[in-house]
Amino acid sequence: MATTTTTAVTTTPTPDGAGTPAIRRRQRLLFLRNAKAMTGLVIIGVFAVLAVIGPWIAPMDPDALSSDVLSPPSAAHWLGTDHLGKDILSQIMVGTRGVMIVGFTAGILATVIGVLVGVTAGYIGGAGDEALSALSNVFLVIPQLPLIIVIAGQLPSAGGLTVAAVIAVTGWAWGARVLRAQTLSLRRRDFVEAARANGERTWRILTAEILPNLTAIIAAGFVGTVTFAVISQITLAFIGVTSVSDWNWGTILFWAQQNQALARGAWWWFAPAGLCIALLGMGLTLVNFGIDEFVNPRLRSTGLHARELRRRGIRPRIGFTPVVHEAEEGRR
Amino acid sequence: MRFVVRRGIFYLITAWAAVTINFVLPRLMPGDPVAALLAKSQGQIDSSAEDAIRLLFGLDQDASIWQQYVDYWGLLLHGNLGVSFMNFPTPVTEVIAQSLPWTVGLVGIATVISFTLGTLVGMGIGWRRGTWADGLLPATTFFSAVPYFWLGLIAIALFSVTLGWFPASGSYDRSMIPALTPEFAGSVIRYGTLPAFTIVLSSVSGWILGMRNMMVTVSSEDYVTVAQAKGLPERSVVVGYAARNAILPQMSSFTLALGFIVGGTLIMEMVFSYQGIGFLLYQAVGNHDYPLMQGCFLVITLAVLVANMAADVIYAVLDPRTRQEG
Amino acid sequence: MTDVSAPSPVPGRTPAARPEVGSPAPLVLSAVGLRKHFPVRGMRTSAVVHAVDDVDLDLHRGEVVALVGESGSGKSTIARVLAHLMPATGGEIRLHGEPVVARRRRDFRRYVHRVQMIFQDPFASLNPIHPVRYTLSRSLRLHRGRMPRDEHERALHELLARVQLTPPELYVDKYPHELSGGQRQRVAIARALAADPEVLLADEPISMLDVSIRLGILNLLRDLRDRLDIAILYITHDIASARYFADRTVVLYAGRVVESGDSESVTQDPKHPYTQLLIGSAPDPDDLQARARGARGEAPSLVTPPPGCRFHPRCPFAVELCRTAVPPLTEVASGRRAACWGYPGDDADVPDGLARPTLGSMLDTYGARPGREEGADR
Amino acid sequence: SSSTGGDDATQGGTTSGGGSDAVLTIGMPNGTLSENQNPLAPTGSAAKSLGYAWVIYESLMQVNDLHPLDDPTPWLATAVDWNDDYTVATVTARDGVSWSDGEPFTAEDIAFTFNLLIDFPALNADFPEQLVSATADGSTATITFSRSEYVNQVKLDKTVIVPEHIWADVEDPVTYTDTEPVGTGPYLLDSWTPQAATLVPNPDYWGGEPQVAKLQYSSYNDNNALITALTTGEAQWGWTFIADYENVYIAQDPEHFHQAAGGGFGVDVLFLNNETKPFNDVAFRKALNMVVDRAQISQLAGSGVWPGITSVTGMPMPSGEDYLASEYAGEEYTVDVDGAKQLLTDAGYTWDGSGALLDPDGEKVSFELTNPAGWNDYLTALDLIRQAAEQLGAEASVVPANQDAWFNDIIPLGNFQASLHWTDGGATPWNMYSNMMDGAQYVPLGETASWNFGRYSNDEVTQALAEFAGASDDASRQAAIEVVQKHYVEDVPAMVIWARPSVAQYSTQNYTGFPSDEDPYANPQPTGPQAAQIVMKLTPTQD
Amino acid sequence: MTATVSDRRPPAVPERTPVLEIENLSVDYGYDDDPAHVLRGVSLTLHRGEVLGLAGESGCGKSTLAYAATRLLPPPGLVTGGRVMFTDRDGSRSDVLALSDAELRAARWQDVAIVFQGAMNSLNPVFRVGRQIADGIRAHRSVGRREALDRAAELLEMVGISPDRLRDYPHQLSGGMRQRVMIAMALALEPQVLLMDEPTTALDVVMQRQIVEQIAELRERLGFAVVFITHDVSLLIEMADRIAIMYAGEIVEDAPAREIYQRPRHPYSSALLHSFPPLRGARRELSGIPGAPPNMAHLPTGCPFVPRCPHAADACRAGRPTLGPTAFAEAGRSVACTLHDGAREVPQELAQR
Ligand SMILES: Nc1ncnc2c1ncn2[C@@H]1O[C@H](COP(=O)(O)OP(=O)(O)OP(=O)(O)O)[C@@H](O)[C@H]1O
Ligand SMILES: Nc1ncnc2c1ncn2[C@@H]1O[C@H](COP(=O)(O)OP(=O)(O)OP(=O)(O)O)[C@@H](O)[C@H]1O
Ligand SMILES: [Mg+2]
Ligand SMILES: [Mg+2]
Repeated sequence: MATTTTTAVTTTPTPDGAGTPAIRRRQRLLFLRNAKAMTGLVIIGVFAVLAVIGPWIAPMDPDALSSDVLSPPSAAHWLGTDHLGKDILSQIMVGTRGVMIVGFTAGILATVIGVLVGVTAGYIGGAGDEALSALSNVFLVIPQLPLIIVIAGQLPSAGGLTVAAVIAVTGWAWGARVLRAQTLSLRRRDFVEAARANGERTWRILTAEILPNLTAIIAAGFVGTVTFAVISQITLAFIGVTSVSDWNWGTILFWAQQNQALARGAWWWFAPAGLCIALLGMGLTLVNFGIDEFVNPRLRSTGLHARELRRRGIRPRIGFTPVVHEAEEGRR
Repeated sequence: MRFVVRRGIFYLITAWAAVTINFVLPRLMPGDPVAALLAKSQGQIDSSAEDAIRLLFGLDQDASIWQQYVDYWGLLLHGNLGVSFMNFPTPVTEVIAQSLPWTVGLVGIATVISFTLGTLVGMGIGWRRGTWADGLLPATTFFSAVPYFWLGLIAIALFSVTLGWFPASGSYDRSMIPALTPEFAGSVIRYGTLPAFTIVLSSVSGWILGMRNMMVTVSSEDYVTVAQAKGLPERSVVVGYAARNAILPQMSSFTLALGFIVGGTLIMEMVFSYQGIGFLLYQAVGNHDYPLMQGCFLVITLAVLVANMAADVIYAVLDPRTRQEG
Repeated sequence: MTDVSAPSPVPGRTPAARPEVGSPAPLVLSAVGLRKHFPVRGMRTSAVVHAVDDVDLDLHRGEVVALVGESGSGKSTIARVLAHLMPATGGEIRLHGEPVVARRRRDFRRYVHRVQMIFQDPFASLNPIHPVRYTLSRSLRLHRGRMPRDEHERALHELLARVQLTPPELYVDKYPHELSGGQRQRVAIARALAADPEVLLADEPISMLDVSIRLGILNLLRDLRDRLDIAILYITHDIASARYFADRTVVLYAGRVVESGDSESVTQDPKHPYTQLLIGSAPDPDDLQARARGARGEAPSLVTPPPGCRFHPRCPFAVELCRTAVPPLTEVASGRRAACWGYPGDDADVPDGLARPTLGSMLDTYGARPGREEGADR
Repeated sequence: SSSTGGDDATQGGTTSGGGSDAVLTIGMPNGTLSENQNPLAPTGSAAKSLGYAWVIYESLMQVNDLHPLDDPTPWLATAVDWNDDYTVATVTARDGVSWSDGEPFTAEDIAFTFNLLIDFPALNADFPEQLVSATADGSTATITFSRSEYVNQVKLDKTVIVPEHIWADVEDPVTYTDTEPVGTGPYLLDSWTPQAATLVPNPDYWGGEPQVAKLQYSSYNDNNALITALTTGEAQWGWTFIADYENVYIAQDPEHFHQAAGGGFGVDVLFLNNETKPFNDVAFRKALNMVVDRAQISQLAGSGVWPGITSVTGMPMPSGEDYLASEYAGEEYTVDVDGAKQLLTDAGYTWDGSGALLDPDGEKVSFELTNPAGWNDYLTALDLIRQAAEQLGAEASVVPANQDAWFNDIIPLGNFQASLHWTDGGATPWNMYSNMMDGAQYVPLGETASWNFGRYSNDEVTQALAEFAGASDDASRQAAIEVVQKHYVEDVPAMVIWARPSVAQYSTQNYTGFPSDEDPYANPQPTGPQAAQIVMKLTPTQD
Repeated sequence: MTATVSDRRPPAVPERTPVLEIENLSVDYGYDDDPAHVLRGVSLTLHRGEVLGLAGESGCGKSTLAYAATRLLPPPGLVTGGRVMFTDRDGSRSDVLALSDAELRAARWQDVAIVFQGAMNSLNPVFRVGRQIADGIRAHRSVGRREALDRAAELLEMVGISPDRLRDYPHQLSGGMRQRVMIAMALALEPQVLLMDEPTTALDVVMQRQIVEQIAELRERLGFAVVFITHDVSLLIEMADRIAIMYAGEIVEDAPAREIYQRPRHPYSSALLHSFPPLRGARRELSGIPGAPPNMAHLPTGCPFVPRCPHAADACRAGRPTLGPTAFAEAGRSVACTLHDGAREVPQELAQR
């Protein structure tokens, strides 16, 4: 059975014995075995579900007034009410959709633009590269938040998708820059040259040979952009640049702040939305860690086995290989 | 040389494009400064004043946008950024000069602290990967994941309003006149502490993460193992060999971050009522103060461009490999 | 089920025994006066790396030409230029005597259909995210057009079988990281073969592999040459393998050809001082005597290459002539050419007043040792 | 040596015992400012926006916005006399006043100031194209207008006077930043920083030396920062909208913290588009008017800061009392859903099975309430109006608009069905009514209107408003305004929602004497000519 | 500058005192429950002043052995057993694997120095080479910066590099120079053992020869012992005194260089040493080694070479052969193969005398 591998000369060792399908599957699932990534995915999953069904399962209409004005959490209102007696829990649940839609739309858009510009620039090189780099540099140097404010202010009744588009338009440049650098290094890799020498067309080289190798960076960039978009959107809503009538967590905070929630001691109005944002942001970051550790074999095994290592009293260190005498006789 | 010239041309073109966008953007906004002024006053300024103000800003005669563009460049090349509408008739340069040092000072120091702290911590966890120190990461990411304003407002509610440890707003004691005295410096520090603290808190995790990942990558380089094999003291291995190389990409992000400082952190300035260019720009946008907007954009743009160039240079300085060619 | 060193179908047959002399096989690919300069990135303007200068190279049908020389002497550059992966600075590439201008995509594709390249590093030349099937299917699709499914599958298997990755089903769905170095190199070769090329440019196909795997690849290539009459350019550091495998050997030094001839005689009787140094430096456990010792010096800078013979700074026999004039590649024995003033040639080339050097033995100069215990197998 | 920070313990009291050398900090949410003390510039003047212009320069008279019909208090002028048709004002300059550089103040200065306004239209926001001439003769100055200025008397009274001997040499008073201001006022500029201006008493002030040892005008970046400053006692006087001010502000120090409201005729109006459905039908306008709960809106959306309108004439009380038509005396808004429904039924409206209101044409009644996104109190008010409309079965929705679009397209061109907007303040109800329903301001839909956004057109009203402005005797004025009131009540061309009086917050920790509900002697805000009057009334708190 | 190296063997072959004894060294890769047992009880003795060659297929664990013996194995490497006894000049012995961190630091470079495969990666790209040589010296000797640099210059000169290269950065040096800088650095403290992991693989033959000669010359002068790891068997045969052949994490044969080349006793050694074409002399038929190396994570119970061995028998699958004397009881040779147990007849090609 000649199904073994040699990792002979590569410096990044590929784990041996990835031959059998079972092991391969296990390797794919490795990502899920990563506790951080798993936690992150669960968090995002919960919010995603809320985004879909939130408006239906919300206990009440987030716009419905009630006589319980500014009341703290109670059985009737789990997260209390605002100054008009609106139910805050419902606002958060209904608002999740706006946040998620904007975050992910902006993330996807920005990633697509970034990939298009960055990868093209990195691959074609020469004048085209300079032009595209200049373009992304321009977008990079233009101050982002003010730009968003200007653009968002320019569009009539800036709704969720407009905001997403604006965030994407202003937020793709950094990703493009990173991708360009990476593509530049991939472009000279032998397997790309080999594809060229084999007569592959440029677009095919880009999409089939280069892009898949950028997955990790793209994914990390995507996660980063989503975080950025969520925070931007919420900040925009908070400073009142975008519509504050569509519920999202930023709008809740806007109303809370406008109505002195903190000074009035209405923590239930201010805290939950902020914590939701933090939770979502952390979820995204954790997934990002997961991607990192999954893609970078160096980060992988210790990351996975940290607890096990502590149990065995092994401290992995550079330059001082741990010695455990398991089947020992001759220790001093 | 050719390379330098090419980079130079590249930056010039970028600058030109950015300045042009900066010029066009405000003009794409609907509305005009006068309407904005009236909107802001909500009845405090009599509507009959509209024409007077229009006259004042010289908005009564229409020049074609192309003409305006040419004029703008003409003025720009003379270092004249025009007169702010909002702070009429103070020249834009003066208005900016009044805010910029504060932003640069506070955000700059906070960024430096954040970078230093983050890099040191990142160095530590990167080197001791797999120990308890790794647990620090998710904790720090919490602070970078919450929106800054939220953090800032809570910090104010907690440290200023409730505990009264720090002032809630301003750049220094308002009864003081800026001067180079220890009292004034003390006041600046006292007022800057809370904003700086929150900035550091919310940005440090990025540095930690970046440095940690680079440390992990660099630690597995042969030269680090060689340094260990040489029996060098741990400190010199970590600092001289691992961190010294890991910090290279970190430094270039840092340089870029320094460029972004000039853009200010609008939200910080808003929340802490700190005088700075971020809030100035925000106000200018709100008031359709085209000249001021353009001025701020220009300063910020140039700062980032310069930082970009500095990043090129810093890399060349820190990494001998890029210094020489042949 | 073999892995690395499938026995050659014609065991023990030496290349020298090929139907060579007399009626040379038709010329397939040739380079005339090939030149490649790279601009130097950096502060200095207009400096270039003279990676390849005035190289003539002929590849005949069914013939293996080895290109040897030290690191950085321009071997890979020649291969890449020949594969049209980068434009030449000067000179001409001819396919069947026709100058090749592959400006347009269609021309380029027609060209790569006939000239294929195998890259130096089997770990880098396969995209880690694609399984073997993808890599080979693409190549088949590009060079043989769209095929019915089962025909395609058959072609795929046939291809794998040709490089002795048998049974094909076992390999076709593997990812590069699941293959050993030798297996990867075979996949790379199979990819090139899918085009049914007339010329194979093999850039150090074995340098990354250990001895036992090396041998398997060499035997495979030799078999291909014999069965398919492909012309092969074999680039290597390993002179012994050139002797073992190649019909002719061309020695490169600092971007110029310094010697060429049939492999056996080039390795057994090197003419150019550099070739002597090279052969003399190669370890050979069977002959510990013939060894150039104490030679010092490094390859010259290619940005400002030495005038005259580029080897002169390291050549113990160099005289003024070597330092000023570039020696032409002249016939020094039957079928052997060397670029060294030390061999008689057309004196019209020699500038007035300068004398030709007198060559000695490189081994004598760099102290060959008196024999120790003689190898038992000599 | 002074007050800072958030701990009130170190504020005032301890520093100075009697408080006479305590600083009075006045806060404004104006962001970063540039040094500019020009009291005439219509914009860009830090002195004007923070308010310290009004303690350096002084106006001719002090007008109490809360009681506009009371005689103004003489200030720099001892008297302002108008001719019968209110086209010529004769101003008598106070004697014994000197500029802070020692030069005497004369009527020449008054005439000079008005001539500046004539010569530099950009400075002339109050009387555009109406000023004809200004001359001085001895101790009086005569100012001539091209038309009756009855409704603008207050503006004249509030005009601040600048010294001729300095301003005559100013090349361009429009761009003059006046960094070393010379005024007649009780305070002198001591220092200026982008964050704060500090003023010290003018020892030679004609009204005697002021008692507040130091004024510090601080600029905060936004309302929230100012609110924090006010609630922590860092700033002791200012004005901003504080939601739930009772708890947020006053409760922090009930003994010292106060909020006072001035009067005036500033109101916020729900403009109804009289020319499109459904508001082109007076019945529906009336019905909606009957179900809107102004008290609730005032309480929830206006946090009680903006007093709800009670009088059916829309006039805020008590300012409007003097003008109230006798037939409406005591007539107050009440919510009457049944009455409204009855009204609608009478007008031919019906309801479908699901309770949706159908107009006489059988169409569902629905409308949009538009206001700029982010305008917290307006949007909340609209939300409450929406809910009120739902009680009638009308389907309403709140549509947040882009602020610029609202300003440029929606409001002036009439591209809305209903929208909240303010009116000019003014000393009489004329501005308020004119802004809502003056036919002289009528332009067709799609053209730019500067007022009367709802396109109400009624010649009788137009006539009455013109009469009020031009009349020379109180009786005809009263008659005219009663006509207007009648039409306001019967036609409901727009709905006044709440009054927007001048509100101010102040702390009596260190100084007392601010205008209060008990003693409403002036508009309590620090940004207006009344500031000089107020600071002169302040005395250190005696504890 | 010529051949003073007439005979590479130290004259006093008989008095072979061990300097580094690796006993039963076991190494795992991976911290999970399914680690790869990369080294399984490897024992090897290095004598003072000798050159020990280590050869074997890619991935058989040569580098691992060198790094594990110095505890420089990077994560996820784990030493799971064995001892590495170092004998100092004064005869005192210590177990490298049992030293405390401080002791180990102190001992490193003084006693055992190591030269890595890729010289480019072994030098810190941001420090000048002079400094890099000097800081190794200063970590162990209390000398000033100047002195250390002087010594560095001396060392560079010793390996044939002009001392003004001290101020160069690694990237300014050619591959051969960098490798020599590494050697100079390794010799800075005159260590007693030099471990060299493929020090010449990346270089062309001319450069390779120069470096090999340099090492030979220096060893002559300084008398350190060398472990030389390479794929280039021909080179090894030429320069090593003794060669150990590794296969799948075990040493399968250990014998004097010429002995093992001319009279291999293990089937794998035999195949390996006849897989390269000769440069001179008669062309010979080359067979190579069929099959692929085993998967270190899941080794069969018996001899790991069984699937590729032409002489495999049932006995080979039963248990793992241990390193022992050859069937011919030759002194100084040992082999791990059931063929030498005496139970079977040794095939002819492994039985040359
Ligand atoms: N893209 C390039 N840009 C600049 N210089 C280059 C480039 N590619 C190669 N060179 C230079 O050209 C010369 C020849 O390089 P080439 O790769 O052809 O050498 P080689 O003989 O293949 O070496 P090796 O045996 O190490 O593979 C070298 O000096 C190299 O630095
Ligand atoms: N980090 C790792 N995780 C798992 N296995 C590893 C790791 N590093 C190395 N290995 C495995 O350990 C074995 C021995 O590796 P080592 O580097 O010692 O081989 P080598 O004999 O030096 O090979 P080469 O000749 O290619 O340098 C190989 O099979 C390799 O796959
Ligand atoms: Mg090459
Ligand atoms: Mg190795």
